[in-house]
Amino acid sequence: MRLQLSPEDAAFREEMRTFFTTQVPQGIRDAVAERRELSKEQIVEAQRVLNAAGLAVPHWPAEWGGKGWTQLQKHLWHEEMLQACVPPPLSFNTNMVGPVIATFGSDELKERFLAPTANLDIWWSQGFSEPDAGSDLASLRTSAVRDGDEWVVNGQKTWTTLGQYGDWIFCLVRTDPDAPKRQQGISFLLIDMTSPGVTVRPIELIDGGVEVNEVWFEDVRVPADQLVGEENKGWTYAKFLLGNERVGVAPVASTKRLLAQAKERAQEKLADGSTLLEDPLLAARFAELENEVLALELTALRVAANSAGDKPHPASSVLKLKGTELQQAVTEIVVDVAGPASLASGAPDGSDVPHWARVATPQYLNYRKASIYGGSNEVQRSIIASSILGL
Amino acid sequence: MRLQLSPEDAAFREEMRTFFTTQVPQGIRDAVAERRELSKEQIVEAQRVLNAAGLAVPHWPAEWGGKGWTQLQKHLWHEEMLQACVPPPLSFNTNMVGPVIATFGSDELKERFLAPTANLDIWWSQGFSEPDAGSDLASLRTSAVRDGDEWVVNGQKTWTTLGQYGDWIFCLVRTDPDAPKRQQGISFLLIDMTSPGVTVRPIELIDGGVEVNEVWFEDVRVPADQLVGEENKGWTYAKFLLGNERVGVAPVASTKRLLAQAKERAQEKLADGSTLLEDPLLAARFAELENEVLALELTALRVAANSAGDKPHPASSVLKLKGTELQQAVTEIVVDVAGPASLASGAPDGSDVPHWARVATPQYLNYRKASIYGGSNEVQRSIIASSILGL
Amino acid sequence: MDFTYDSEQKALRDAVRGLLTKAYDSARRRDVVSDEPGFDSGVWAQLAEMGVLGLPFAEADGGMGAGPVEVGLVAEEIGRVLAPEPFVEAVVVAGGLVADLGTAEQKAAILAPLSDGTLIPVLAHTEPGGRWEPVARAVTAREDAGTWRLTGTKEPVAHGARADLLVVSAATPAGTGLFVVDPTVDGVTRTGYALHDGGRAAQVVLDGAVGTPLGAADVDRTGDLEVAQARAIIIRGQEAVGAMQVALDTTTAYLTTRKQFGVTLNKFQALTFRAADMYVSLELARSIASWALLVLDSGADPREAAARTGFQIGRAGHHIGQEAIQLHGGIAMTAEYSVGHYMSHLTALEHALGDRRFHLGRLAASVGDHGTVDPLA
Amino acid sequence: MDFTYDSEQKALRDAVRGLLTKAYDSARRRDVVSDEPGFDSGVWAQLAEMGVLGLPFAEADGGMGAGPVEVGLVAEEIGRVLAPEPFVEAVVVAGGLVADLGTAEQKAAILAPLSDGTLIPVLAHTEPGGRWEPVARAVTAREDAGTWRLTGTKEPVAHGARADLLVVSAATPAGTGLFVVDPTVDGVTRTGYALHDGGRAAQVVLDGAVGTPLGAADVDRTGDLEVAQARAIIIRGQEAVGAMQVALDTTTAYLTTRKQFGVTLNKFQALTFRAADMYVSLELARSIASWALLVLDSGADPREAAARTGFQIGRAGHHIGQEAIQLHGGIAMTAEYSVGHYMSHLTALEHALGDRRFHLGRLAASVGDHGTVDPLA
Repeated sequence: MRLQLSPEDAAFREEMRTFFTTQVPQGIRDAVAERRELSKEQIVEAQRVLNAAGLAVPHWPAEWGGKGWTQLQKHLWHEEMLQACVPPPLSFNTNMVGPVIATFGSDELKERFLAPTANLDIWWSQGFSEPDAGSDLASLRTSAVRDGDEWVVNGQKTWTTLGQYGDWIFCLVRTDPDAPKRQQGISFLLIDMTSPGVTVRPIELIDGGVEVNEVWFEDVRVPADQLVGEENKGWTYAKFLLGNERVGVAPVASTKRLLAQAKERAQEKLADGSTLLEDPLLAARFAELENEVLALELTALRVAANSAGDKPHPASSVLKLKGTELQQAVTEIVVDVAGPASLASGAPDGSDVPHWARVATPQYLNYRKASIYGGSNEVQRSIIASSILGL
Repeated sequence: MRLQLSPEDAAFREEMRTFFTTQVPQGIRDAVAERRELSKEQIVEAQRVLNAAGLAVPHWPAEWGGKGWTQLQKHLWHEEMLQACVPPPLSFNTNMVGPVIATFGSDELKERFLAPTANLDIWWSQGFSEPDAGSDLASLRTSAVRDGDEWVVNGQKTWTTLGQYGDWIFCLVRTDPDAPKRQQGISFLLIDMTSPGVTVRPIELIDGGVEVNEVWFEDVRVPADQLVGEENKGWTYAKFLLGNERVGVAPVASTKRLLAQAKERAQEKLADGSTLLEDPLLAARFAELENEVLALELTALRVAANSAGDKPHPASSVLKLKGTELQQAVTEIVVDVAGPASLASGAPDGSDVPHWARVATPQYLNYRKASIYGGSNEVQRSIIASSILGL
Repeated sequence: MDFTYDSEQKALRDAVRGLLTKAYDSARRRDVVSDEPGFDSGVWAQLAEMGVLGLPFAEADGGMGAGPVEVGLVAEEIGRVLAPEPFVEAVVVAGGLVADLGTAEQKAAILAPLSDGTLIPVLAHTEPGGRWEPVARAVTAREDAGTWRLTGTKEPVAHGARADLLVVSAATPAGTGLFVVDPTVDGVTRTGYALHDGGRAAQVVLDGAVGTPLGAADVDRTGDLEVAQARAIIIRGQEAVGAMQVALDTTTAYLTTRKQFGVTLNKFQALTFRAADMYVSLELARSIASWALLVLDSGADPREAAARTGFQIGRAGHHIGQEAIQLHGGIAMTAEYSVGHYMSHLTALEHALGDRRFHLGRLAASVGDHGTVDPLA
Repeated sequence: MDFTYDSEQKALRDAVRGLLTKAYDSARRRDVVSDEPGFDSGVWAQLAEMGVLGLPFAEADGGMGAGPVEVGLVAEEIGRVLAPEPFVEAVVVAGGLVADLGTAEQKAAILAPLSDGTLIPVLAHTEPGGRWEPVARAVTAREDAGTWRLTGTKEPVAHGARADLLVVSAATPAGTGLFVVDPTVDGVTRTGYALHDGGRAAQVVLDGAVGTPLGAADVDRTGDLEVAQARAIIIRGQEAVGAMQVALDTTTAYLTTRKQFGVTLNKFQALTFRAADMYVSLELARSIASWALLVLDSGADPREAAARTGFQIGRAGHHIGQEAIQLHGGIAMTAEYSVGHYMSHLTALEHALGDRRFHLGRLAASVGDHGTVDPLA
C-alpha cells in the first residue's frame, strides 16, 4: 500500500494538468467554470484540441489513437480534464459508438468512421431508449426490416441527448421480432440523420432547457453495410458499450470543483457582515459532502488502480450510484447557498443576482436526471445486489 | 378546526394527570423514569391500582369494565399515563386476549377470564410467532389435534415476551392442516402454562436481558372449551387482535419524556464548563427530533380525533412506523449524550458513571426490536403501500 | 382539538377547487405561465368574485373577515394545481401587512380594491445578497421636508413587475421601516422576468422614489415583518401540502400503470416502499402545518410554529419532490409532464421564506429553552 | 497510489486470520467474553508468538519494526471475528505512547514484555463526565520531593482491571501529563466490569498513587495524546471495516437462505436494495479508512485523516449495524446469533473515540481553511 502516486504517474498528472490548463481555450474553460451552456462549436473546438494532441481517445485501440494507458492514468487524465474545466470529449463518440465500431465493426466501418468520430467531425447521437423501453431497454420496438441492400427503419427513440446537433445516430433496432428471447432479435445500426424520414423533435425539460430529443424514423432506408458486427447481436454490443463507461463514471473532479465554488460563495461577506459558512449547520453539510466526495474519489482510485485488464471492478456500480447522488447533492447546496436569490432563475444580465445564483436552481433541477439516465440508481442497486452480493 | 381541547376533554386530561401522578406508587414511577427494569410485582401492583379505579381496560365493552370513551379520550388516557411514568396495563391482557375473549368468546369464557385478566390475576403470554413464522405468521406449524374433550398441542412458539411470568398463554394453533388456504386451518386456544408438557426457555438478547422466551408444547392436553370462538377461525381473531392495537401504537409520551431527559443531561455542565447542548450539531439533532415527535403526536391526535367508530384511521401504520423509528432515534441520542460513558454499561452501583448512562447502550440495543416485533416496519410499509396508496 | 373543516369551510374548498381544477390542467398552466403576466387575469377576477381575495380582511375594509383556516385551504387548493396567481404574495403578505399596520386611509385605499381584484400589491423586501431576515439594509429611506424618498435595489420581488403597488422595506433611522410606493412614480425602475417554476419576479431599482410610511412613521417594523413572514410560511405550508399530495398521487398513479420488464412498476417492492415513505413524510408535514395554522388562528405568536412548519415542510417537500421524479423516471424530467413542476415549485417555496436548514438553526438556537414541546399547552 | 497488500502483508493477514477464525466462532466468543478476563490468554500468547504484539515497535525495543498497514490488517482481522483481546488498547494506544514518548528505560521495561505477551499496559484517560478531549482534569498529579502522586478517578478504563500497567493522564502544572503507574501499588483501587459488547472496563480510583512521568516530566502531553487518539481512530477504523464486512456477509447469507411467504428473503427487492446501500456505505468507509492508514504510514499529521475516518466509519458502522439487524429480523436480536454483537461492538467503537457528530463538528470547524480536499496532494 502506498499513498503517493509513483513518480511516473505524478509526472503524468502534471503533464495532463499543464496541457489542459494551457492548451484548451480559456473562453471555453471559463464557460464551464461558470456553468454556462456550451455551444456546439465550443464542444467541437475543445475536442479537436484534445484530439490533435492525442488526448481525445486514449482508451481506444492504439491503431485508432489509443495510448495504452493504465486505468490509473486514464483516471488521472479524466480528473485533470474536469478539474481544469475542459469539456470531456463527446461521450457518444468516444465512449460509446467508437469503441463498439473499433471492437466489433468491419474494417470498412473502422476506416470510414473512427478518425472522424475521434475528431468530432461526425457528431454522434444515441438511439437506445424508447418511450416504452426505459430501464427495461430490451423491450424496444423500433424495427429494421431488410429490403435488398437496405434496412428500412421505423419507430421512435427518445432521451436523445444533444440530438439537435447530431450528424449520425447509432441505434438499437429490432431485426428479428420472432427471436425466442427479446434480447436476441436486436441489431446495432448506424444511421445518417439527414436521411429522409428522420425527424428530430426537442423535448423541453423541467429546467427549461432542450438538451434531449425525440427522434422518429419513418421508412428510413439505411445501407446494409451500416449494421455493426453481426445481425441480431446488437444486445451484446450494447452491453459492451454500457460496461465500457468505467472511466469517468463518477465525475469526481467536477463535483469537487462545484463544491469548492459553492464554499467560496458561502465565504463571501453578507450584508450584515457575516458569512454563510459561519452557520455551523451549513459548515457541517459542507464537511459532510467533502468527506463523501473524498470517499468517492478514493473509491474511484481504488477501482482505477486495481482494475486488472478489461474486467470492471465490482465497485463500479458504487461509483455510478454514489457519484450521481453526490453530484445532485452538490447542485443542491449551491441552491441553498444562493438562498432567496435562487428563485431569480430567469433574471437577465443586468440583474443584481449573480449568474451563479441564477443558474443554481435550473442546474439542480436538470441534474435530477443523473440518477435516472444511463442506468438508473435502481438499476445500479440491482447490479450491486445481484452481481456483488449474490442476492 | 380548533387547537384547544374542548373544556370536557381538558378536564378529562387533568383528571387523568392527577390520578396517575398521585395514585400510582412513586417507587414504581421512579423506576420507569430511571429506566430500571420493573419486577413482576411492580407491574401487577400498578395494573391493580388502575383497575381498581376503572382505568385498566377503558376500551373494553362496558359490562366488562369499559368506559365508552372517545378515541381522543383513550389517547389522552394513554399519553398521560406514559407521561406520568405509569407502566401501562399489560398489553397481552388488555389489548390482546381480553378484547378477543370479550368479542368472540363464549359467555363461560368471559365469566371465567375477563375479570382476572383485567386485574392481572392471570398474567397472559402471547403464543403467535414461531421460529419459521415471523412476519409470515400464517405459516405457523404448532398443531392441536382433537382427542375426545381435549386438544393435544405440539410445537414451538418463540419471541414470547415476559413468558417467564406467564400463567396462561393464548396461542394460534393449526387445527386443520388440510385447509385449502394456510389461514383457514388456524384456531385460537387458551393454555394453562402449568400444564404438563409446557416448557419455557428464556432467550438472551443482545442487550444481555432475557425478556423473551421460547415456549415448547409436548403433548399438552387442553380442555376443548378453552378454544375461543369457532374452530379454524383463529386467523380472523388474530387479525382483530392486531388491528385492535390502535391506541398507543405510537408511544409518543414516553418518547417525549426520554427526549426531554436526554436534553436535560445535555444541559449539565461538563468538566470544561461547557454543556453538550452548546454544540450546534447536537442542538440541531434535538430540535429535529423534537419536531418529528411533535409531528408524530399531532398525527396521533388527528388519528384519535378523527377515527369514526371502530375503523382504524389509515394513518395508523404511519404511527407504528414513525413511532418506532423515533423511539429508536431517541434511545440513540441518549447514547450520544452519554458519550464515552455509554461504554460502561456493566458498571456496578458505586461507579462514577451515572445509572442513566449505564443503561443507555443496552436500551438502545434492546429497542432495535421495536421496528421488528409486532409487525415490522417493512410490514407497515407494505400496508401503507397497499391499503392507503393502492399500490 | 379538531382537525376537520366545518361545512362552510368545505363549501369554500369545493368552490375554490372547482374553479382552479377547471382553470388549470397541466397543459393550460404551461400556457398561462409562458405568457405575461404569468397568471390568468380571468381566474384572478373569479377569485375576487368568490370573495377569496378579501378572505382575511375585516368586513369594514371590504373583506370577508375569515381566518387563517380559510386562507390556508385556499392556499392548499392553489398548491394542488400550482395555480400561478399571486394570492399569497398579494393577499397574505402585502395585504396582511396593510391590514396589520396601515392607517385607516391606507386600508381603505388598498384592501377594498385588492379584495375586488382591481389592485395587486406586493411586498418588496428581499435584497441582493440578503437572506431571510426581516431587516432592510440596501434600500434606505430618508425624510426630507415631510416626503420620504427611497433609494436602493430590491431583488427578487415576487410579481414585482405586474404589481400595482409596492410595500417596500427600507432602512430608516428608526430601524427597518415599511413604505407604500406607487411603482409608476419617478425613480422606480422595474425589470420583470420568469422563474424556473413559472412564477414571476422583478428587480426593482429605487432612485429617490417617493413612498408613504405604512401606518406610523419612524417605527421599527422588524418584528412586524417577522410576523408577516411567519404567517406567509404557515400559509405556504398549506400550499406545499396541496402540491405534495398531488405529487404523491401522480406518482402512485404512474406506478400502477407504467410497465417495465413486463409488469407494472408497483410490483417492485423497493419502489412501493419508497412511495410509503413519501406518504409518511406528507402526513407528518401535514400534521405540523395544520397545527401551525391553528396556532396562527388562536392569535398566539406564530413565529415558533412557523419555524417548525418551515423545517418540516421544507424537508418533506424536498423528499417528496425528489422521489416523485425518481420513481417516475425520465418522463418526470420533461416539461410536458406535470410532476417535475411540482418539484420545481416546492424548491421555490422552500427558498422563498427560509430553507429547512435555516429554520432548523432557529429551532436549535432555542431548543434549551423548554423541556418538551406540547401542542395542546 | 496503491491499495493492495504486498506478499508479506498477505502472509501476515492469512496467519492472523487463521489463528483468529480458529479461536473464535460465535459460540466460543460468547464463552470467552462471559468469563474473566474477557479474552483468551492462550490467543494472546499465540499473537505474541506470531510477533503481532510487537508489530509497531522498533526491533531494538523488542518489536518487529512494522508500520500502520500491518497493524491495521491485524485490527481488521480482529474486527472480523470480534476477537476480544486488547490489541488496540495495549499495543496501539498504550504501547504507542510508550514508544512515542518513553525514556529508553521505559521502552525497554514495557515494550519487550508487551511484545512477548507477558505485560499488558493500557491507557487510563477518560474521566467521569469527560468527553473525547485529550485533556485530563479530574485526575491531578503533584510532585513532592521528586515523587509524583496521582489522585482522582478514571472511568471507564478499557481492560483497566486486568492491565499490568497503567499509563495515566493527569493534570499537572504544565498541562496534561502522562504517568506510568503500577496498578498494584498503594492508592490504586480498580473495579472491573463487563461491557455490553463483551469488552471489559474498570473504574480506577487513584488516591495519592505513585507514578513515573512517561518520558520527560513537566511537559504538556495534550498534542501527544491527540496524536495517539488519532492513531487509535485510524486503526479502529480497520477493525470496524472488518466487523462491517462480516455483518454484511452474514446478512446477505441470511437473505439467501431464510424463507418467508414461501420464498427466500432475497426475492424482496426492498431488502436487497438496502443490502446494496450497506455495501455502498462499507466501500466508501473502507476507502477513507485505507487512505487514513496510508496518511499515518506516511508520517504526516494524522489528525485530520482521523477525523475523516471517525466520521465516515461512525456513520457506516451505525448504518450497517442497524440494517444488519433489521434485515435479519428477530433472530438478530438474540445473543446466540452473531450479528447483534457486531452492532453492539460497532456502537462501542464509535463511542470510544468520538462519535460521528463529534468528528463532523471538527471537520466543520476547519472546512473554510481549504478549497478542495485532495487525497494525492
